[in-house]
Amino acid sequence: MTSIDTAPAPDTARPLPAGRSRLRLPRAAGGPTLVLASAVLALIVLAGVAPGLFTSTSPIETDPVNALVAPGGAHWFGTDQLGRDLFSRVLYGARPSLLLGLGATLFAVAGGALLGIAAALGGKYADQALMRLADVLLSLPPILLALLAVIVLGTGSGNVMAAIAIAFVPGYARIVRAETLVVRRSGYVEAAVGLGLPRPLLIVRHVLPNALGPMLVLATVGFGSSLIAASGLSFLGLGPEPPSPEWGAMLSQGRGFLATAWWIGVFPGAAITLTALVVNAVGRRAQARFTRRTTR
Amino acid sequence: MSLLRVDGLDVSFGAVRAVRDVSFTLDRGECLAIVGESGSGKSVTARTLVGLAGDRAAIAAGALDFDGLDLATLTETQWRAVRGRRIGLVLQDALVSLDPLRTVGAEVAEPLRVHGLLPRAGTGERVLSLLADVGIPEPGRRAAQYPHQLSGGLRQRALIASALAGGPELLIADEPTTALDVTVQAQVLDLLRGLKDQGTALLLISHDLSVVARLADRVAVMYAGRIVESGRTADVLADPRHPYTRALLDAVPATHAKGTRLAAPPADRPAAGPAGCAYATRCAAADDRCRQALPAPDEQGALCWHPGPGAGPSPVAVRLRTRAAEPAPEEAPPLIEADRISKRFRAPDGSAYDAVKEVSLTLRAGETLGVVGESGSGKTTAARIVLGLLEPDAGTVRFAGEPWSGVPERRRRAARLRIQAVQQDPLGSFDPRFDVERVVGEAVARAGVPRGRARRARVTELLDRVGLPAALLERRPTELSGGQRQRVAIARALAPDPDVVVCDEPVSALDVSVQAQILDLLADLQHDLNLALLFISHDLGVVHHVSDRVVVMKGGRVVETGDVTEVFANPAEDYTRELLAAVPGGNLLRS
Amino acid sequence: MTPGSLFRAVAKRLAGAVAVLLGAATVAFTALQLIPGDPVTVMLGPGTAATPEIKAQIREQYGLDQPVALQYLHYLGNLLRGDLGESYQLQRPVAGLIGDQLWPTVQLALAALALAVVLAVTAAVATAGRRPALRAVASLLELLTVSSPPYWIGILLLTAFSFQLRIFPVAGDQDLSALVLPAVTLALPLTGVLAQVLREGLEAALGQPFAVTARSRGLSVTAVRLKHALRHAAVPLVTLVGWLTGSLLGGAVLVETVFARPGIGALTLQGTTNKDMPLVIGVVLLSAFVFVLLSTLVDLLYTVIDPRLRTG
Amino acid sequence: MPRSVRRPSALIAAAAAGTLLLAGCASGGGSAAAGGDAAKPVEGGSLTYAVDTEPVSFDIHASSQDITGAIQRNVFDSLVRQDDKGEFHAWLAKTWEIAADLKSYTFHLRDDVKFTDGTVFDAEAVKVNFDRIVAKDTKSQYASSLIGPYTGTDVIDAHTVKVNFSEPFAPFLQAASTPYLGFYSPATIKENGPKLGSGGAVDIGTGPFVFSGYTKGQSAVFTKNPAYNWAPEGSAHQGAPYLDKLTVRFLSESSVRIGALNSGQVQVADAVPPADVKTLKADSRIQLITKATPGANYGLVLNTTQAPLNDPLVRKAIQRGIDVDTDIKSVYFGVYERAWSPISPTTPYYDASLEKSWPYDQAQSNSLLDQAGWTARDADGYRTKDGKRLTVEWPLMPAEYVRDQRDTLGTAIQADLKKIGVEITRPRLDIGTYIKKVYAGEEGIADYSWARFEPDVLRLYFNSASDPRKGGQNATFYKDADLDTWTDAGKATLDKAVRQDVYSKTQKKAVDLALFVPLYVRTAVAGAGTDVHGLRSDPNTWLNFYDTWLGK
Repeated sequence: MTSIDTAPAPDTARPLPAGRSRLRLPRAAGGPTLVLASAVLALIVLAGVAPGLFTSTSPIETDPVNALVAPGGAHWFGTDQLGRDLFSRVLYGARPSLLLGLGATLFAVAGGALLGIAAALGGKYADQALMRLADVLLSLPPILLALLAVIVLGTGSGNVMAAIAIAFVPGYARIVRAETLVVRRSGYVEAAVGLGLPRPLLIVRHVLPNALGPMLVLATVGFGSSLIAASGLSFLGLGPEPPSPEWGAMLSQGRGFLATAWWIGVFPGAAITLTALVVNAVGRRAQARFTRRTTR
Repeated sequence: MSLLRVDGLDVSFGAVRAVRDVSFTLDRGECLAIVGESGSGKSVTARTLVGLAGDRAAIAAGALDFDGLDLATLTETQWRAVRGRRIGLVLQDALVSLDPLRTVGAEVAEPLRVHGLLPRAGTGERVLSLLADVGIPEPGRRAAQYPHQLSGGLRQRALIASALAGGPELLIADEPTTALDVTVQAQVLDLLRGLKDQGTALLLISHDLSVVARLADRVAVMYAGRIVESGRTADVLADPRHPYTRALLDAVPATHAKGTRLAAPPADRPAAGPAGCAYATRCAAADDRCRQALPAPDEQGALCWHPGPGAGPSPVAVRLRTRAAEPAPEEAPPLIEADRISKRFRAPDGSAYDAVKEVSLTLRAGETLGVVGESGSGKTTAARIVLGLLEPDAGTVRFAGEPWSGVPERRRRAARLRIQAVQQDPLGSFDPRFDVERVVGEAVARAGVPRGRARRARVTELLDRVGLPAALLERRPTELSGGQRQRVAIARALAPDPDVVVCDEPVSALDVSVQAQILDLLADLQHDLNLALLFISHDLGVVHHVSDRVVVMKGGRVVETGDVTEVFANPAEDYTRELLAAVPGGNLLRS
Repeated sequence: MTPGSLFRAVAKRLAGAVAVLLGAATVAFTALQLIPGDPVTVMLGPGTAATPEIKAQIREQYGLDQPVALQYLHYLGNLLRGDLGESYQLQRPVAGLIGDQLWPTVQLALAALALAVVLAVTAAVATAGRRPALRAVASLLELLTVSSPPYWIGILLLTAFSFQLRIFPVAGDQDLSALVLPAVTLALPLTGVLAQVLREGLEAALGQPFAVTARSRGLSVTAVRLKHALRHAAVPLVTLVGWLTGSLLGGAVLVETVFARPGIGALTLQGTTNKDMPLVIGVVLLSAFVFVLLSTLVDLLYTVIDPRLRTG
Repeated sequence: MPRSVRRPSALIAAAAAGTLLLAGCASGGGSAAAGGDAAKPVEGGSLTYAVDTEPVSFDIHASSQDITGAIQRNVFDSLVRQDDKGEFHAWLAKTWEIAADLKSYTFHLRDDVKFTDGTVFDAEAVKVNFDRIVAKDTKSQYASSLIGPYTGTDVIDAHTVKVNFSEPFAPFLQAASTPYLGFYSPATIKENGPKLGSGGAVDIGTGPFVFSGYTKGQSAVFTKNPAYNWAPEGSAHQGAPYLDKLTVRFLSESSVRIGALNSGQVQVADAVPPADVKTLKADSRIQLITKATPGANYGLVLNTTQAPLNDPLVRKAIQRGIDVDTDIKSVYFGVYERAWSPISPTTPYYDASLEKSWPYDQAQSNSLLDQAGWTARDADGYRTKDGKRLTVEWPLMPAEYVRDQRDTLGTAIQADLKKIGVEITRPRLDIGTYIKKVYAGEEGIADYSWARFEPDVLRLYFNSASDPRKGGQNATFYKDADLDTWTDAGKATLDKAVRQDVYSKTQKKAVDLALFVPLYVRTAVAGAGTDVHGLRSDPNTWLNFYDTWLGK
């Protein structure tokens, strides 16, 4: 009902504005939107796992006679200049695209978690060193970092994954560090100390799960960003190699056909947007829930 | 004719009927207090009277008459002319009720600007005089400051000044003193009394009957949306008719003799039907008639079939299981010996201050040592040092004869189970991912109970011990009420069979009636388990009630210490006297 | 705040800034050392017309024949003297190149930022705490802008407004009309994020007791939003704007490519694809500098907005 | 090689001689002049020309980029002009004499030519410029190779120079006709030498346009040189150019470039992608100017030193197993012709008899592979021999070096070869590794083209002395006495009949041994509004704006 009747706050509690590293993404609408988003996401994932369920057409077989067919009954999304069925390519593109986003996010999350926890729990010097490094990396726009990484590593899928991960690691590291520090000072960790819990157990049981939680939720949103970043690299000609029907690469190829065969670029682009959209929608919802569950 | 006449007010939010059939009147120069626990509908009533119950609120009333104005029919634009100009509103905790990003002066001037009461040039002067009127020294300096730069008392005065700026005939004060230390609380109440004497009508909302009793001409007790009893303050205090009113009065520790029970044991009776008495679940005297219908109010407005003192046993009469038979605490060996401990912190601006300065205290087995002081007096820091969570800069702590401070955590770990803690914010002390079973289970496991059935049995036993049903095992702490959470925290603290429990403001966040139950529980447990309690509170009444000995702290130092009855009866220090004088209903402390 | 503590604070900031800049230069230097292959060959690309003699000469001129550690020290030494070196590819001083390309990007970034903030504030003030349906629509639009690859938005905008409707010129920075589409492209994803955060902040502020207090003084809902809540919501907004402004340089890489605009983004891409070490390090230093500048500015703004953060 | 980059070793002694004698040589690629030139040219107006690449350096003496020459042609004149047929005409030199030993060239310069800074173009200017090209500081990546064994320039008199070489140097006239051997005002060389690469007003030449402004990343602006009165022989008009202003816009995104052309925001757009040709052709407001690029065609260079491509049967099978016609048509929409010979039809001594001589024949490919012993098939349908899969590695360059959608074409070829059971793997390598591995002969297939108005590219491609490990381009790594003899002979003689004979034999043998699989003839396509008149492309396929005017 009202929040006025609740406990008096002690005088000393000064409300601080959200710090840089404690940025919370806003909540998205729930309800039917969430159901719809989850359903679409499930379909996309299914396409990634088993594209054969949705189409029997090969995504790589060329059919030059039927090149550049406009979307229609025979080819729902049309065909590209080699006569490959775009519907099938977009479907088969789900796997490499999702894996790329997932891989990048996992790398980033793992790296960020490792660095963040090391900084928060590794003592003053480790903290200083790691956080200065994170500062340095944060001072560079993610795309610049990814560009640097790609020119060093090369452009294979794995490398693009790593490059995007590198770009996102410092951000995650900061979040994890901040969360870890908050958790470490929390009442329940204090309570566990009071129970004489050995430090390793304390970290594994209370600090890690609670510090990583918010980041994992953020990571769902980060997945969408990874997907978009990967397609950005493809656009700059630094994406994964072409034979695999990865959406970013397809979109990048299709942009040369805007005037003549719009569908080549539009459908992969729409696939990226749709995936990022539903992932973001679900992710933000999850975050809202998470926040609500862990706070009053 | 009354200034304000409310007749048959109903406010609902969807299916929830927050306020039901509430009627009262208020005259100029009169103070009416509406008293009730959280969720009783008192704040909604207050908000409705300024048209701020919210968009989702459905309001119906026989009459909602303010000086001939029908408040129920006002449009938003008409409301704006009334708010701040004719009816002022003061909320609790000025730190968040004043816009923290604007200067005090700007906040106080806002009603003047909004209603165009003064030319721009005159505003500043008026603000200063308003601040002076509410007793803020150096109004010129304070007007230029931000709310966080003012002390709690000054802040609350400034908030009142801003509500008064438009010269309202009616001032609604919703928990105006809840966040304040006792001494400041008294000052603010005095200020409000002054306003009343000048002819302002005052509607006071509070959860604490003893606080408003000082000021209100009449009180109305609300429970579950209804006014269950109302009348002249003196009458109600002297002769509470409704069981809930009595429970409220009984729950105030300051009104009790030491060693008596504060609350009736939770009755836990069947809930009433929609037309019946909502209090029936908690009422010892409830019968079937109570669950089916409400009686007409008696002459004191009490909505009860069993009004009057005769209904049910008054908890006051029940003495706690006697303590006199126990060995005198002095003879027990000291468990905790803190010797001249000090701790210095750095403030955000870089300056250092002493949170705790040369504090010494001793706690013996089975005794309760109360630590009392206002906010910032160093109570919590001292507690954390005693708990071994903070290293003192100077001084030593020994636990059961062994060094406790200045040793590596490894050496403390084994003994940690013997000294447990209950915090003010139980929710914050639970891992948010854990349910009740895991919260308590973790502590049970530390005590060496193996996984599986044995552990579950022990957890259930502990929950039972603190009066919680096993049904709550799988609940998350966020799904529990404040009192239930504190019981879970206590259960966890008891799990390893500790010798000492450090309770840091264990009841400050709770409604009085719940507070009473928890205090009773702690007293029972101490008796049954021979616990030593270090009991920290800002509430002198509470400390007096539970403690054997007391330590009074101020500014990080101990000002006075001794037997609780003696200290409260014959305070040696001015500060202690000052504290005692400010306690609502505090005269009983010296009895 | 005493002069002493002020001095300490400033010194600490400066030291931090220098550390970040130095770190950024080191990261870029290291990265470029890690590129496989002979740096000169890599720099010139395949099918180069450079004879081995010319390659040797280039190597000597840029000191690439020296040990890496020496190159690094030499490079740092030059940096300390304010010398960013000369671009391998363009054979012009990097400082001059960046200086020339700075204005179009700054112009683009500021336009995008202003647009995003205005749009976001309008959207958030209009929708915060309103009917769920309205919020859902706004929320969906915001999500959509955040979820679309920015260059994709750019190409679609170009196709619609430049090629088809011919309202705006295709590319370049010759006049303000050419700034519209790139600025919109860069601003849209920003707007989405900002609007969401801002609305969240507004709603949080509107739920605070002071908002009730303000209304109890007779303020209208809109007045409370604008005079009280907006300022509270501005704190996370400033954080975000500060952070996003830094990342605008990244966005500029894509937008400047799509719209064939000159600027730092285009320069960055050129530098990285050509492995033009001095140029890349120059850009890296620039963005690190912008980052340091912005975080200082943001911290300063915090204290302007929120008096609670002013120490002393 | 890829990209618009030229390579010094591509220059050969006989080039100029060959083209000199090449009067009636077939000129397969069509050269179209835009607009009906019958109308009376209109003076004035401003034209915007969109190109896909921005020069890294504008210094004609230093740059190796195609685009630098194409743009700076407007600012810098040459001693002589070469026409589509390879003939040389007077320009800044009225006449010239070639020493019998080909070791020196004497030019008689016009005496009315002035640089746009007002200084006179004379013999001294020629000497200063040529000396600059070979100077160490210039770091010339292309011009220095064009000028070859240059030893110095003698100023005979104010308007007569003698350019000397340490050895017979036949191709000098051809080199002298390029903008890379153009002339800066000696004054600007002295004052602004190191800054010439940055473009703008310091780039002072004698040409029809003055380089008046450059905004990096966006555009270069050229304005009319009103004093211009020394257009080369064969120009459509004399005197100053018609256009007042020529703006070159750098629009690397092809969709943006074409969009700008379509919406009239630029009047001329270069590098029209094949995908857009059909639409533009159908547009009555747009005209297209296409011209096949001379030199070596784009194709697959098969490394004969590595298994399985060391087996001629396998090479042959691959050559016949690619459906070149269909692949080229679908990737390039019929805009690029498929290639039959290693060199393009616009190149002198192109052997037309190769056309249709090695058609797509899947059945033959299969039988060739059977013969070679690759008879078994594995689970994925690829052929195997002794348990080893028939697989060839064809590395992919980083995307920024890939042009003409060659990666897409590669995909189509991959699909074709899968049908005959050959697996093509295409790892994407970083450029350092790519250069290292391909040039060391560690990869199976390499792919490139080599633009050059000269059949000597055949020596570059197939002579064993042109070893990539030693700076050559023969990535087949094949040693064949005939090929070496023929290509060396073609370089050493001026005899038309001999050259016809050896180059024809070389083309046939290269195809016959399946050293090279020709794929397509690169074709330059530019689009222009129909209001643009008098626009021509020169033998390099560069657009010439001197005669261009804007009508209705």
